[in-house]
Amino acid sequence: MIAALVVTRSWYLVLAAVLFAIGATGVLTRRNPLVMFMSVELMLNAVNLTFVTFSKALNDVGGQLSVFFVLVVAAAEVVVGLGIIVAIMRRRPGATADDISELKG
Amino acid sequence: MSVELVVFVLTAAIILSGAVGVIVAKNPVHSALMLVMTLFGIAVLFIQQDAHFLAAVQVIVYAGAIVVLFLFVIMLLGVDQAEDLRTEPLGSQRPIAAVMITGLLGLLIAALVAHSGAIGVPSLNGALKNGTSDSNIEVLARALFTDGVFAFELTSVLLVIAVVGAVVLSRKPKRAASKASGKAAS
Amino acid sequence: MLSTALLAEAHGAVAFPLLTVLVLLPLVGAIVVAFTPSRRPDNARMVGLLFSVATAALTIYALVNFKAGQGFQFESKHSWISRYGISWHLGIDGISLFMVVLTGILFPIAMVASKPHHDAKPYTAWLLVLQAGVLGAFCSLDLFLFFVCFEIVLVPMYFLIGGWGYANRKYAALKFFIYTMAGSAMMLIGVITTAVLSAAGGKVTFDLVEIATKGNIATVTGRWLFLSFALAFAVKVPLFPLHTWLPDAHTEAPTAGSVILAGVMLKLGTYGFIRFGLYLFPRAAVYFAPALVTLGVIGIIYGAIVATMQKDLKRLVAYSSVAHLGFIVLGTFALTSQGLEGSILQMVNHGVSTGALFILVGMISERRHTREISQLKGLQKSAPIMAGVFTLVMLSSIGVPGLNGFVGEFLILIGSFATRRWYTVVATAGVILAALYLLWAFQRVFHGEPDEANKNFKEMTLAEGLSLAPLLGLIVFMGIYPKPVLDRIEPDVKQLIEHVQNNSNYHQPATSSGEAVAP
Amino acid sequence: MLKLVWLIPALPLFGFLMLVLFGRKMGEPRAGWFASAMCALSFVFGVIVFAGLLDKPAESRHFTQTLFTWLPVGALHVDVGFLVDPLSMTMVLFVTGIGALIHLYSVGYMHGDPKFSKFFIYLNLFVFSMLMLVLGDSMLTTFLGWEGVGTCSYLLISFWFTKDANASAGKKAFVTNRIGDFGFMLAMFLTFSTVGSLQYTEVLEKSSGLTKTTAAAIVVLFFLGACGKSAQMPLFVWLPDAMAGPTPVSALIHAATMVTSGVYLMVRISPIINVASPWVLTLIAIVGAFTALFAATIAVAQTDIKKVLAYSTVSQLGYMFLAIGCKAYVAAIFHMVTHAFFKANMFLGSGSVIHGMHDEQDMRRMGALKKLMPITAITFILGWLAIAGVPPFAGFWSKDEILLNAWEKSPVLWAVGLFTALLTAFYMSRQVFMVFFGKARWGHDAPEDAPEEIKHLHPHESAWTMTTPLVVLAGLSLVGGLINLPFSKDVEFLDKWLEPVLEHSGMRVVGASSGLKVTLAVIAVIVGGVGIAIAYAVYLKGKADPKKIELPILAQGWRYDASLAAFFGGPARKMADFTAFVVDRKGIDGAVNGIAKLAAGGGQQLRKTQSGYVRNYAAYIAFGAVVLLGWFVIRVGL
Amino acid sequence: MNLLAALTDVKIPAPEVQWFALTPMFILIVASFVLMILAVLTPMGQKKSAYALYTCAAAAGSGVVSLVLWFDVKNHGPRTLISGALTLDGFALFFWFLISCAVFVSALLIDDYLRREDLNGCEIYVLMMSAAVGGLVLAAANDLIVLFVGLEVLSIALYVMAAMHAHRPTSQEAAIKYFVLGGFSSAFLLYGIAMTYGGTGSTNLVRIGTVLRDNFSKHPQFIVAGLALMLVGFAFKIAAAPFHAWAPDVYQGSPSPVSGFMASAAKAAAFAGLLRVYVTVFPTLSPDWRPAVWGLAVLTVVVGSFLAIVQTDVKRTLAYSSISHAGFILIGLQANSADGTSGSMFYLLAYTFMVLGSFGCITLIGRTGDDAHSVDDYRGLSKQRPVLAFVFSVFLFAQAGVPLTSGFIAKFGVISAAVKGHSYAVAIVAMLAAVVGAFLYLRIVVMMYVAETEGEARTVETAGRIHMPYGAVVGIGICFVFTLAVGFAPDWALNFARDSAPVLIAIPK
Repeated sequence: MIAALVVTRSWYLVLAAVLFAIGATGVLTRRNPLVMFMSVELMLNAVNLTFVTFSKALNDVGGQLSVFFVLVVAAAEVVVGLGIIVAIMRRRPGATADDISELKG
Repeated sequence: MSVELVVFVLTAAIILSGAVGVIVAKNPVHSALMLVMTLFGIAVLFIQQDAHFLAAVQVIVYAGAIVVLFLFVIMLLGVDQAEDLRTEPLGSQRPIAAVMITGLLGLLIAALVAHSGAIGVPSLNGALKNGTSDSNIEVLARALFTDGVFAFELTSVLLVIAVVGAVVLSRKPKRAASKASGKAAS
Repeated sequence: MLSTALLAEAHGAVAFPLLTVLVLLPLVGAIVVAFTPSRRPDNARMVGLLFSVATAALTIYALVNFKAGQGFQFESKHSWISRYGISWHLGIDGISLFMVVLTGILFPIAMVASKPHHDAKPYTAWLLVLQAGVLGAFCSLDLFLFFVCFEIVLVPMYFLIGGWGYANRKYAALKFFIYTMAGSAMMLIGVITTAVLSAAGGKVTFDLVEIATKGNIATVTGRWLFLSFALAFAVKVPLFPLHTWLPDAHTEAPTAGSVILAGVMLKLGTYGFIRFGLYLFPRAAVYFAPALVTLGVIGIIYGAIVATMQKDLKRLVAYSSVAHLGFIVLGTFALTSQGLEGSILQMVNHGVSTGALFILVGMISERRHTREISQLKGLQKSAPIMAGVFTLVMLSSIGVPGLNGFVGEFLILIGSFATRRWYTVVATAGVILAALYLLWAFQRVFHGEPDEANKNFKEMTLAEGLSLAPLLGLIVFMGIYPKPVLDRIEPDVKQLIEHVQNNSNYHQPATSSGEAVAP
Repeated sequence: MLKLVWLIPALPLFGFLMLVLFGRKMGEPRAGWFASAMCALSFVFGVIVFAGLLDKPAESRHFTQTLFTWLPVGALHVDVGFLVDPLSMTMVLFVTGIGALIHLYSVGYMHGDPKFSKFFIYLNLFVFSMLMLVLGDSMLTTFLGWEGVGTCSYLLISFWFTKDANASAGKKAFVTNRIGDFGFMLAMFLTFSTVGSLQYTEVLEKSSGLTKTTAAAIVVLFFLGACGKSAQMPLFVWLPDAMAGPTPVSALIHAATMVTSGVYLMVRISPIINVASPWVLTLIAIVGAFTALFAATIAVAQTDIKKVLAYSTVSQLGYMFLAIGCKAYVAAIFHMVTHAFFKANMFLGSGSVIHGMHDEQDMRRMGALKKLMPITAITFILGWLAIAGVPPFAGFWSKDEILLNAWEKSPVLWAVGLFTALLTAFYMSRQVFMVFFGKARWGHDAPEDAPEEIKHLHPHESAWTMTTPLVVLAGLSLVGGLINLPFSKDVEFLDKWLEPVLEHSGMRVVGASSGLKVTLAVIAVIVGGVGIAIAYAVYLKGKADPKKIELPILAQGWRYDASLAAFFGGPARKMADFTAFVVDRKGIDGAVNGIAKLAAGGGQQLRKTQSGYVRNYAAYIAFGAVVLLGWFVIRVGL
Repeated sequence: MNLLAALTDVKIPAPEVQWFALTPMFILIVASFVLMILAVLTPMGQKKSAYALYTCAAAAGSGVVSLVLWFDVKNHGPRTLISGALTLDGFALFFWFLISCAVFVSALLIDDYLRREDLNGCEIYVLMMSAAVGGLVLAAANDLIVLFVGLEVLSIALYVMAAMHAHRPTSQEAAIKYFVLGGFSSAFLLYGIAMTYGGTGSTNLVRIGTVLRDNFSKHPQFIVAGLALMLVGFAFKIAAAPFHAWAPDVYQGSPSPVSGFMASAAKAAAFAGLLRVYVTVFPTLSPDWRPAVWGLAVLTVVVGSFLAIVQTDVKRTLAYSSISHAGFILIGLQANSADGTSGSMFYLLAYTFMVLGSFGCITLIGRTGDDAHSVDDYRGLSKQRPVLAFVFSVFLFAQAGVPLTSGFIAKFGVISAAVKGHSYAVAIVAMLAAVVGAFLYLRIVVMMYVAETEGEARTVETAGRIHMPYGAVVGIGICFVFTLAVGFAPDWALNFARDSAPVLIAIPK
C-alpha cells in the first residue's frame, strides 16, 4: 500500500503551503521581533520550495533562477531588519513587538 | 516504498518540526537553531528536485550567514530571555490567527491540489538540465547571465542599500549629534 | 488650453470675447488685489471695487446689446480639456442674462456697503474670486464647466464666512462647505454619466446644447440623472428639508457674504433647475415636478413659520429666503410661461431685496454689535431714514404690488395655479405669513420707545444710503415696469417650455400659453 | 376731457414724490397745504372727467386709458390703465372730495407734530393708491391700489410708533388684510385660469361663460378679500385697533374710503356674482347682516369715543354687504356714500373733541362739551341724526333702501337689520349725550378718582382748518340723500347713473308697493326713535343704570379678539416655536449634525482597529489575503 | 582539453543592452554610488546643500532623459530591454519621470530638514536615489522576479529612510512596523509570483500573457491563486484597506519629507507595478479580479476617509487621506479600461505633487523636532505665514477635489472611467467618501485661517517661528504651480497619461 505512494508535485507544494502557514502563524503570534523575522524567513523558504518544485515539474530553469534572487533579497532584508532592531533595542532593551505601539489611532 | 518517499517524509518531518520549533520555542536562540534545521531540510528537498546549486547556496547563505547573523544580534542585544508564550496580551489575536491561518492554508491547498495535473507550459525559460550532466549549475549560470542579468545587477543596488542601511542604523545617535555640534563650534 | 484659446479669440474674426472677459476679469482682479501692499488695505479695496465695477459695466454692456429671442448670445466656445470633450463654452440667453447682470451689480454694492474689520486685502480678493465663479456658473454652457464653477464658489465663500464671520463662523463655514459639497457630489457622477450616455459610444462631449438637443437619454435613466442634479440644486436652493446649512451660513457670514450668498449663490440652485433640470431632462423634470413642487410649497410655509419665531435678525432673513426660494421652485416646476418667467424674475428680485435686507441688517449689527431682536428697540426714532429704507425693502420682500417682489411672486402663483392648483393655494397662504414675520420683526426692532442702549443709534450715512440706492431703484423700477426684463426672458422661456413639451407628454394649459386664447 | 383721467391719480403721486424729496424742507404747514392742494386738484380733475362722462350718452359711458404694459407674459397681459365709468367716477369723486377735506383738517390736527410732513407723504400716497384701486381697469391694478391702501393704512396706524399698541395695531391691520388678500389673489388666479384675462372689461364680458361653481368660487374668494379690507366677520378685528392712528386717518381710511373698497369690489364684479350659484349671495347677506348686528352690540358698551365709531363703521359696512347680498348694488353704493359723509364727519368731530380735550378719548371723562365746542357739537349732532336714520338726513334714505331690499330677500335679514338700526340709534345717541350733553366730568367737576390732568382740563374749540371740513361734511350728511331719492324714477339719480355698470349684474328690482315701502320706512323711523329715547332715558335722565346695558361681554367685543389673541399667543405660537426650535433645530438640523456625528462615531469605532500593535496589522493582512484568496479560488471553482 | 572545451562551451552570449534607454536608471544608480564615495573622500559635506543639489541634479537628469525617451518611444514605439527584463514603453517612462520629479522635490525638502533636525550625512540621499531606482525598475519591469527585486530595492531603502530620524523613537517604530509588515506582505507577493509561475511556466509578463491568451482555460487554479496573493502584496504597498494599517503609523513616525516621498514615489511605483501586471497581463481574467479590486477600492476610500476625520495629528490625517486616495486610484484600475488606466496614472501624477507639497508644508510647520503636527499647532498659521497657509490650503483643497486644482481633474478622471464602465456604485461610494474626507482638509484650513488663539491651546506663536528655507520653498513652489496649472489647463497632463498606456511587447529572440 505504501509502495503505491508516489511522491508527486503536490506533496512538495502542500508541504510548502504548510510551511508558509506556520511562518504566518509565527508572525501573528510571536512578540519577539527577531522571531517574527525568522517566521518571515520561513515563509520565504516555503516560497522557494514552491519555486523549485515548479521548476522541476516544468523542467524549467526560471524557477531556480527566481530562488536565487529571493535568497539575495532575504539576505539584504535581514541585514536591514536586524539593523533596525539593533537601533530600537539600544534605546529600549528587551522591547517586544507589542511594546512598540506608540503610534496608533 | 521508494527512496524518494522515505527521503521526503523524513525531510518533511524535519522541516515542519523545525518550523513549529521556530514559532514555539520560548528562547529566540532556540528558534534560530530550529530555523537552521528547517533550512537544512529544505536544502535536502532542493537536491531532491535537481536544484543542487541552490541547495548549496541555501546552506551557505541561509544557514551559514543569515542564521548566524540572527544569533549574533541576539547575543549582541542580549534579548535571549524567554518569552512567555502561555499568555497572549492581545486578547483575540490567537483565535483570529487560528481562523486566518486555517483559512489560508485551506485555500492554498485547495488551489494547489485541485486539478493537480494542470500546470504551465514547460521549459519556457529553457530546460532544467543541459545534456546528461547531473548538475545544472551551468544552465543556471547561463540563465542568470542572460535572462536574469538585469535582476542580478540590480541586486547590487540592494546590497548597497543593505550596507548603507546597516551603517546608518547602527550609528549611535549621539555621535551624529556631537559631530554636528562640533562642527557648529568650529 | 485656455491661454491659446484666448489668443485665438483675440486674433480671429470673432468679436470681443465678452463673456470670457467677464468671467476672467474678476479673477484677474483678485490676483491684482493679492499683490497690492498689505499695509494699505484701502488700496486693495479700491482696486477690488474698480474691477468689480468694471465687471458690472460689462454685464450692463451685455444687457444693452442683448437681443431678445435669439437664443444663446455672446457665445464663445473653445476646447478646454479635449481629452474628455470638455469645452470652454460660454453663452447667455434671456434666462441667464439677468442672473449675470444681478451678479454684476450686487458685488460692487456688497463691497461698498460693508467694510471688513480686518485683512481687507484677502477679503476683497476672495470676493472677486467668488464673483468670477458665480459669473462662470451662470454663463457656462458646458456641463463640466458649470460644475467647476458651481463647486469652486464654495472656496471663497468658505473663506469669507470663516475669516470674517461672527462668533460661530467655524462651524458655519464647515457646514456650508461640506453640506453643499455633499449635494454636488452626486451631480459630478450625474454630469459624467449624462455625457457618457448621451454620447452612446461616440465621442463624449460635455456641451450642454449638444446633449440637450440630442435628448437620447432613456426615460428611467434620465430620472436617476435628474435626481443626481436635483440633489445638488436642492441643497443649494435650499429646498426643504435640506436647508439647515443656510441659516447658519447666513447668520455667521459677514454682511457682504450674506448678501452674495442670498443674492446670487442660492440662485445657482434654482438656475440649475431651469438650465439643467428642465433643459437636459425634460421628461424627468415633468415626472418629478410634483415632488419638487411639494417640497417648494412646504418650504414656503415652513420657512415662514420658522422665520417668525427666530430671535436673530439675520436668521430670520435667512429663513425668509427658504420661503422665497420655495416660491421660485414652485414657479419653475409649474412649467408654465408665467411660472417660469416669474421664477426667473423672482430670482433677480430676491437677490435685490434680500441683498438690501442683509445690508441693512448688517448696518444694524455693525452699530449695535448684536443681531438679537430682543436687544433692539425703537430704532426708528433716531434713524427714521434707515427705518424708511428698511420699510421699503421689507415691503418688497413681503410682495406689495408696485414693488419688485410682488411681480415675481404673482407671476409664479398665477402660473402655477394653472397646473398645480392646490399647491398654489397653500403657497398663497405663505404670502400672509411673509407679512407676519417681517412686520413683527420690524415692529420689535424699529418701533416702540428706544431704551438706553438703542437711544443713540446712528442714522444711516450718506455713503450707506448711496450704496443702497441702486437696489432701491431696482426695487421700485422692477415693480412698476418689469416689461423690459420680461421681454428679454420670454422668448427663451417659451422655447424651453416647447422643448419640454416636445420631449415629454406634458402640455402647457392653453390659458397660460395664450395659444388658444389669442383669437 | 376723459383723457385727463391719468391726472387724477398722478397728482397725489406727484405730491407724494415731492414730499418724499422735499417734505422736510417745506416743513409745517407748507407740506400740508401742498398735499391738500394736490388732493383738491385731483378732485377738480375728477369733476372734469365726471363732466366729460356725463356729457356722453348713458350707454357709452365707458372709457379705458392704457398707460403702459405692466406684466406681459404668455397669455397674461396686464396693463396699467384706467377704467372710467360711472362706478369708478362715483368713487373718485367722493375719495378725492372727502380726501381733500381731510387733508385740510389734518393741517390743523397735526399741528406741532414733529413728523408733520411725513404724515402728508403717507396721506398723499394713500389717496394715490385708493385712486388706483377704484380706477384700475384690471383686477391686478385694483389689487395694486388695494395693497397700496393697506400699506398706507399700516404706516398711518403705526404712525406714532413709539407706543407699542400703535405698532401692534398697524401690524395686525396689515396681516389681517393679507388674509383677505389671499382670497383676492386666488380669485385672480382662478379668473385668469378660467377666463384667461384679468381686465375687467374682458372678464366681465366673458363671465357669462363661467360655470356656476367656478363663478361662485371666484366670488367667495373676492368676498374673502373684501371681508379683510372692509372689516367683515371674521376679519373685522383689525379695524377697532386701527383707531390707534391719528384721527384724520381713522376718518379717511377707516371710515370713508379704504374700508369701503370691499363694497366697491363686489359691485365691480357683480356680473360674476350674477352667474354664481345663489348660495353665494345668501352667504354675503348673512355675513353682512351678522357683522352689522355683532358690531352694533359691541358699540353699545364702548367707552372710547373712537372705538364706538369704529364698531359703528364695521356695523354700517355690514349693512352695505347685506345690500350686496340682496343684489341691491345701488343701495350699497348709496349707503357707502352717505356713510362716508356722516361717518367722516363724526370721526373728524371726535378728533376735534379729542384735540379739544388734549388727547383724552374716554367718553366717561367728557360731557357738556356743546357749549365750549359749538361747531363740533352741531356738526356731530347732524352726523348722529343721519346715522340714526332720522329723516330727512342722508342716512335715513340709504338705510331705508337697504332694509327694503332685505325685506324682499328675507324678512329675517330685515329684522336683523332693523334691530341693528335700533342699536345704532341707541349707541350713537349714547355717545352724543355722553360727550356733548349732561354734566361735565372734567375740570372742577371731575370725579375724585379722575387723573390730575383731567381735573385741570380746559376744552376749547378747534381751529378753522379743522372746523371747515366739519361744516362741509355736516352739510353733506344733511343733504346727501338727495342723490338717490326713492320717490320716482326721475330722482333716483344714482340708480340711473350706475345703470350702465350694473347692466349685467342682475340687480334686484324692488317689486314692493309704495304702501309697503312707506310702512317699512315708518317702522324704521320709529325703531330709530325708540333707540334715541332709550339712550335719552338712560344717559341723560338716569332712569336706569348704564351698567345694565354696558355688559362687560359687550365691552370686550364678545371676547372675539381676546380669544384670537389667546390662540395666536398661545397654541399657535407654541406650535410655531415647536417647529422652529424642535422640528427645525433639533429634528432636521439635528439629523444633519447627527449624520456628521455618525460619521465621526464610525471613524472612532474604526479607529480602534488601528491599535498600534504590529501583530494586529499582520492579522488584517492575513484576513485580507484569506478573503482575496477565497474570492478567487472559490470563484474559479474547486 | 576538457577544461578548454568546457571553457569555450561556457561562453555565454551577453544580452544586448540599449544603454541610452537605461540612462535614467544609470544616472540614479551611479549618482548614489558616487555620492557615497564623494562624501567620504571630499569635503563636500561641509558645503551647505551640496548633497541636495547633487541629488536634484541627478533627479533632473533622470527626469529629462525620461522625457526625451518618452517622446522617442512615442515616435518609434516601445521596446524591451536586456532580454526582456524591462519594457521601455510610455507607461514606464511616465513613472520614471514622475519618480524623478518626486526625488527632485523630496531632495529639496530634505536639505534643510536634515540641518534643522541635526541629522547630517549623505546616506538619506543615497538611499532615496536607490529607492528611486527600485521604483523605476518596478515601473518598467517586464518580469515578475525583476519586479519583485525592484520592489524590494524600493522597500528596503524606505525601511531605512523611515528610521532616519535618530532623535525620534517613533521614527524607529515606524521603521520596524513597516519592515515586519513589509516582509510579511512580500512573502505573499512572492508566493503569488510562484503560483503564477507554476500556472504559466514563466515569470516573464509577455510569456505569461501569451500563455493565458492561448490556452488560459486549462489551468486557472494556480494563476488565480497567484493573482490573489500578488494583489495582497501590491495592496499592501499602495496601502489599500485592509492592508493599510501600517501606513498611518509609518507616515506619522517617519521624517516628514520621507513620508512625502513614500506617499508619492513609493506609492506611484507600486501602482505602476500593479497596473502593468493586472491590466496588460491578466485582462482575460478581469471578470475575476475586477470585483476584488472593486471591493478593495470601496473599502479603501471608506476606511481612509472615515478614519481621517477623527484624527488630531495632521501628518496622520494625511496618511489616512493617502489611503483614501489609493482607493480612488484603484477605481481607475477596476474600470479595466484605457480610460481607467490613464485615469489612475493621471491621478498618481497629480497626487504626487499634491502630497509632496502637503508634506513639504508639514515639514516646515513641524518645526525643529518634527513634532508640531497636532491640528492645534496650525492655529492662526495664516497670521504668521500667510503665503504658506494659502499654499497649504491649495494643496488641501486639491486633495479634497475642489475644481481648478489637479486633484479635481484626477477624481474626475477615475470617476468618469468608473461611470464609463457602468460601475456607478463605486462612483457613488467614492464621491460620498470624498465628501466625508473633505471635512478633514477643511478642518485643517479652518485651524489655519479661522481659529484665532483661543485659550490654552497650543498655537503657531507658542510653538515657535516657522523657518522657510530656500530649498523647501522652491520644492513646494513647484508642487503648487503644478497643482494649479494642471487644475486650470490639464489637457497636456491628461494626454501625457493617455499616451503612456502600458503595453506588452514580444521579446525579440
